[in-house]
Amino acid sequence: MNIGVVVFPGSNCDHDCEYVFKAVLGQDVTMVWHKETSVAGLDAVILPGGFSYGDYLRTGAIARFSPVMHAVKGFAFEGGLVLGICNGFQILLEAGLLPGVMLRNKSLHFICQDIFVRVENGATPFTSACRPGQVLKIPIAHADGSYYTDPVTLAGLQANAQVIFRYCDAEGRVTPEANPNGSLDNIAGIRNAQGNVLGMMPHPERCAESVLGNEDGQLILASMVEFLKKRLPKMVGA
Amino acid sequence: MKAKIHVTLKQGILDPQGKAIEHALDSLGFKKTTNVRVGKYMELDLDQTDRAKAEAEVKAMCEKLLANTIIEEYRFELQ
Amino acid sequence: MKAKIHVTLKQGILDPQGKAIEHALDSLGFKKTTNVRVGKYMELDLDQTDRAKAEAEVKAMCEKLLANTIIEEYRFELQ
Amino acid sequence: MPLITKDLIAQHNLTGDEYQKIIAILGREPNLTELGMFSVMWSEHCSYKSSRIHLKKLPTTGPRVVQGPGENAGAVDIGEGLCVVFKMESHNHPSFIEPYQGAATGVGGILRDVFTMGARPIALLDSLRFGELSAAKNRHLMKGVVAGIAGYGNCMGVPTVGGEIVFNDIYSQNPLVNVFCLGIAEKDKIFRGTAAGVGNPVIYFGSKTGRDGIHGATMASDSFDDESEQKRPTVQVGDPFQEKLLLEACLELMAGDLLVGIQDMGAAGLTSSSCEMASRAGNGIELDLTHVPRREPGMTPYELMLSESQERMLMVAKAGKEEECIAICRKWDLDVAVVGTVTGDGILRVKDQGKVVAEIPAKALADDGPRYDRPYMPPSYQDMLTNLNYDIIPDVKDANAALLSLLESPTIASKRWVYQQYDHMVRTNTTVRPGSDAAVVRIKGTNKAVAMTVDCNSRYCLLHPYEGARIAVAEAARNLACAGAEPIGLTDCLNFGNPERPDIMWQFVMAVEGIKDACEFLRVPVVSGNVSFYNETNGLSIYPTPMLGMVGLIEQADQATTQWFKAEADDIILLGTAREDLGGSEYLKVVHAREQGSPPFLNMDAEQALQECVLALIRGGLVQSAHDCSDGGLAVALAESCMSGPGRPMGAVVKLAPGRLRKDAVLFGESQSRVVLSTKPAHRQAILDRAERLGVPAAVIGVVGGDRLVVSLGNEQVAATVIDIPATALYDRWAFAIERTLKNE
Ligand SMILES: Nc1ncnc2c1ncn2[C@@H]1O[C@H](COP(=O)(O)OP(=O)(O)O)[C@@H](O)[C@H]1O
Ligand SMILES: [Mg+2]
Repeated sequence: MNIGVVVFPGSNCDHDCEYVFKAVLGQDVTMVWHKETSVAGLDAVILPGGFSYGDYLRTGAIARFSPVMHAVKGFAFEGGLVLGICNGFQILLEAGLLPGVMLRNKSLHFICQDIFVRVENGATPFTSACRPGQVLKIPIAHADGSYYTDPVTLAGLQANAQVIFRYCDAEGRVTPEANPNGSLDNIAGIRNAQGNVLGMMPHPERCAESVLGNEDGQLILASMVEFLKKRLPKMVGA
Repeated sequence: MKAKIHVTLKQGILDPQGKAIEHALDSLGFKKTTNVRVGKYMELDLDQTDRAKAEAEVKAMCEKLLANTIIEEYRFELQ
Repeated sequence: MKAKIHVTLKQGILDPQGKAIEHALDSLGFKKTTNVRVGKYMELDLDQTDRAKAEAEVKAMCEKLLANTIIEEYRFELQ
Repeated sequence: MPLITKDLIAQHNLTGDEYQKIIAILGREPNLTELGMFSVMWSEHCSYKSSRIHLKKLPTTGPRVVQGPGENAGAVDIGEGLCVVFKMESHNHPSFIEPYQGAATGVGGILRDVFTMGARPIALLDSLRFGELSAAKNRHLMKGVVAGIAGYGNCMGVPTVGGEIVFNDIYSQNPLVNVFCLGIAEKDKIFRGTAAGVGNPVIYFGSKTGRDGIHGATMASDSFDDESEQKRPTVQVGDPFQEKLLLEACLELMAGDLLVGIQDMGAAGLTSSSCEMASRAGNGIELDLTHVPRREPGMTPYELMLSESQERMLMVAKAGKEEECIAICRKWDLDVAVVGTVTGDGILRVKDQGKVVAEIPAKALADDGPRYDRPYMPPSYQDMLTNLNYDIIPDVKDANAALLSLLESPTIASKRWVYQQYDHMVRTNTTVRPGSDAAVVRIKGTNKAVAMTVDCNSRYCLLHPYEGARIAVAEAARNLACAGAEPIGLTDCLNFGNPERPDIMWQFVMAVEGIKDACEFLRVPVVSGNVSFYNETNGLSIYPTPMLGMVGLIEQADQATTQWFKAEADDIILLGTAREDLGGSEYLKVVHAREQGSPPFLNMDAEQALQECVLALIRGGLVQSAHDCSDGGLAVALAESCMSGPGRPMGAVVKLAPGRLRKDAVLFGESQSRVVLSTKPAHRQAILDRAERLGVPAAVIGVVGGDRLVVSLGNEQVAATVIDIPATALYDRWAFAIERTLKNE
């Protein structure tokens, strides 16, 4: 597979994503400069975490106008797999590829720690390796991760099983105490209606190796690779 | 021409920053302060003498970039 | 009484946000925009009918909490 | 040109003699711009005029040293063609004036020092000192500083993996903000700040120049009084986004064959970067200020040469490569301009609009500043501090209560509230996160990892600067050993009061001697450092605080060890010996409100044996956890081992033989050279044998398990339980103490 990792000015998890797909999952990775106007030839696109454009004004607000985002939209529209992690999720929201906005964490602080999420939908290209309801331990690191949307949109997300991850405790209970940032409905990750675009605040690339003490993140990234292999049978083994 | 732009949260959208400030004011002894809301204020210079054009331009800036109209509203003056 | 408070960076203090926004506006095609400066705008309600007292109070809030007077200046209106 | 008056000279913090020296160098009176340039370069901050003759004594060489002091940062070989590049810096005064921006720009500065060497920064640590949190002002300072470090480091994508914070009212008027940064580079691709090659272009890139922080360097070399808070010099504002672009641009520039030398514009901005690069190469530089990108109109040469605007760099390119350099800078949206050329005459010549506005031998600015051998003498009160009659201090009655108060004293309490605000995982290298004796980051592409720690017990240093400094070195190395790392290099950040006072100078000289002796003994080279003098307000000086940042190497990343207990039924073994070391302890301060006595006794042979032993045991795979005893002594170390891990707090049952020692000395004394290990019972004997062979006292003192920490004192026959607390209660006190204090607003 050829996984594209977009590099915006201020991206800082770009190398981490590159490393995990290459060194851990053995895939090819192409770094895509934000001024590129095409993502042709890529099997999936990752919008990595970081502080694109310093997160000035609003997180993701300026990055969405990068030339590459036009191509990413086209790619998503044609069914290409797009994963936005943290800042990447924020960019997807600002770009309108996913509905809603990110508000400041309720503590108003940046939070870096392990949290738990429950896999609410295991039948997606991003979660097929997980059991439905499986609890993943996975780190977050953000200041603006409190997901918000209007009630109608929220109802739609719920009805279409578009809420993929919810913050929960170690036993999988979705409680207010397990919500680290005040996110609506404990939302940690959502996908679009077609199902090929996922945004998530937690960082799977930070917990995909035993030396880091946690491999839960691999389930998500490996799901993507598996999905792509099945979708592109002619490329397998090529 | 100079544009002065206010971007504020829409009514009903939670404003954790405003809340925190209210709380802090309270503990500083300003007990009677309520409904603190925090927004953004921006100033910029436009090299544009036609008022109508300037107006259209600033509106476009706000819609596209300066405000996220899902949660924010904006208003501006030109001088 | 309602207070409307503007907190802005002092002259000469670097405004990284303003700079980034200016750059973004430029690449969005708003080429003639310059001197973008970003500040804060706050509204709050005061349970105080005496104008002079309210004025003194808001001034104190700004000095103590709302503005960082080392790099920011503030102004406010009461309504 | 204004006449140079006595007042003007004084305002520039230059003495009459120094001014005469300037005249002698120039053969004429300086103009205002030149006076300003001399003033910043000859400030204490830039010239090290009071410290240099003493710093020279530090050991700076060793088989691994790639770059010692004198460059932007030190570099140490870690094998496989790689080296680590590291340094620590203070930003104390700016952080007191504006905590957020002061701390943020401190992070920005140290990051630039590291990546200007061609290294990619991979870890930050912060070492902070504030007054007690009972005062609102101190809470405000701490919140601002922590937010500033987070704001800058997080945005840069460099993890802040550890640090330390100590609270003491002596720092109320003079908090300390020291930041350590470590980067990784290929050993033969280290860049240096040199302006070699006459005719090579000098290129400015990064942010535009504004009127920020003019005279920051002289400010950092000045004491505070009540008016300083009012003075409000133009505060430097950091732009981490710009710095991130600068970082990527630098690494891209360095990957090509384009550069001769490069240096960041730190304190004293354009002046220091140009004259230091020129001086190192024995060359001159001719600058034309007309081309310097600027943020504000009407800036004078004086302002341009002295501005401390952040996120700026100066590079000397190979002739003919300027277009390539400029293209890379443009790619990263940076301002860039050719502002000068390297010359062969050794002169830093500054032109503006065709006119020469300054002309000074570069070496005179950078290296020929004044040197002082300032008088030093122990203060008259020193004996009063150390003489403590322990008979008047009653032994502990309620050890449970004493332990709990220690655990919730902010100096010992968990720093979770702080490090949760720091992204400590970005770059996916952090294998031991904040919360253990040392932080560990693995080095991708190898099996190796490096461990880092920052340490200094400034109360020990107050009571005995020489012993205190030796202990700081020993503790840093011990923290590394507990992580399974062998120390390979040290950086320091020496925070002291006014060096013109003989008592302060004495503290400084003694501390440097202490660092020297300990480093020589342990064979740890000092490869970089920083001195911050004049940390005093209204004549009250901080405790001497020679902060140390030590780096260790772990050959097998998966052998990195943490401090917390891992499993029920593991044996707990104590290495080392307890003595009656209550002097200067956290216990005396917290429980008896005394900061007195002699610091703990340190025997370097015993320390070295202990560290070798711990390392050997860890490398032999015999150890489950290792934690050194420091603040709060054995009882606190045991409690921390029970509850500092990521899982549920665990219990332990421990029995200690006090011998003739006081109870409080056994529990809370801070005897050096001690480590608490836990191990699978199967390895118990191997550990005891190994320790015996290495001459390290070792005793099985208990077992992990249950849900309480129970400690009893006695001999084989009779023992009395002195501590018995549920592990969760320990945890609640310790984990949330700082949060609780801050929430009281
Ligand atoms: N300012 C800080 N920033 C990040 N981590 C910190 C900070 N202060 C303390 N820590 C972390 O908390 C843990 C305990 O610190 P400390 O008690 O100073 O350790 P030690 O006594 O072993 O040197 C360490 O892992 C340290 O890195
Ligand atoms: Mg320790």
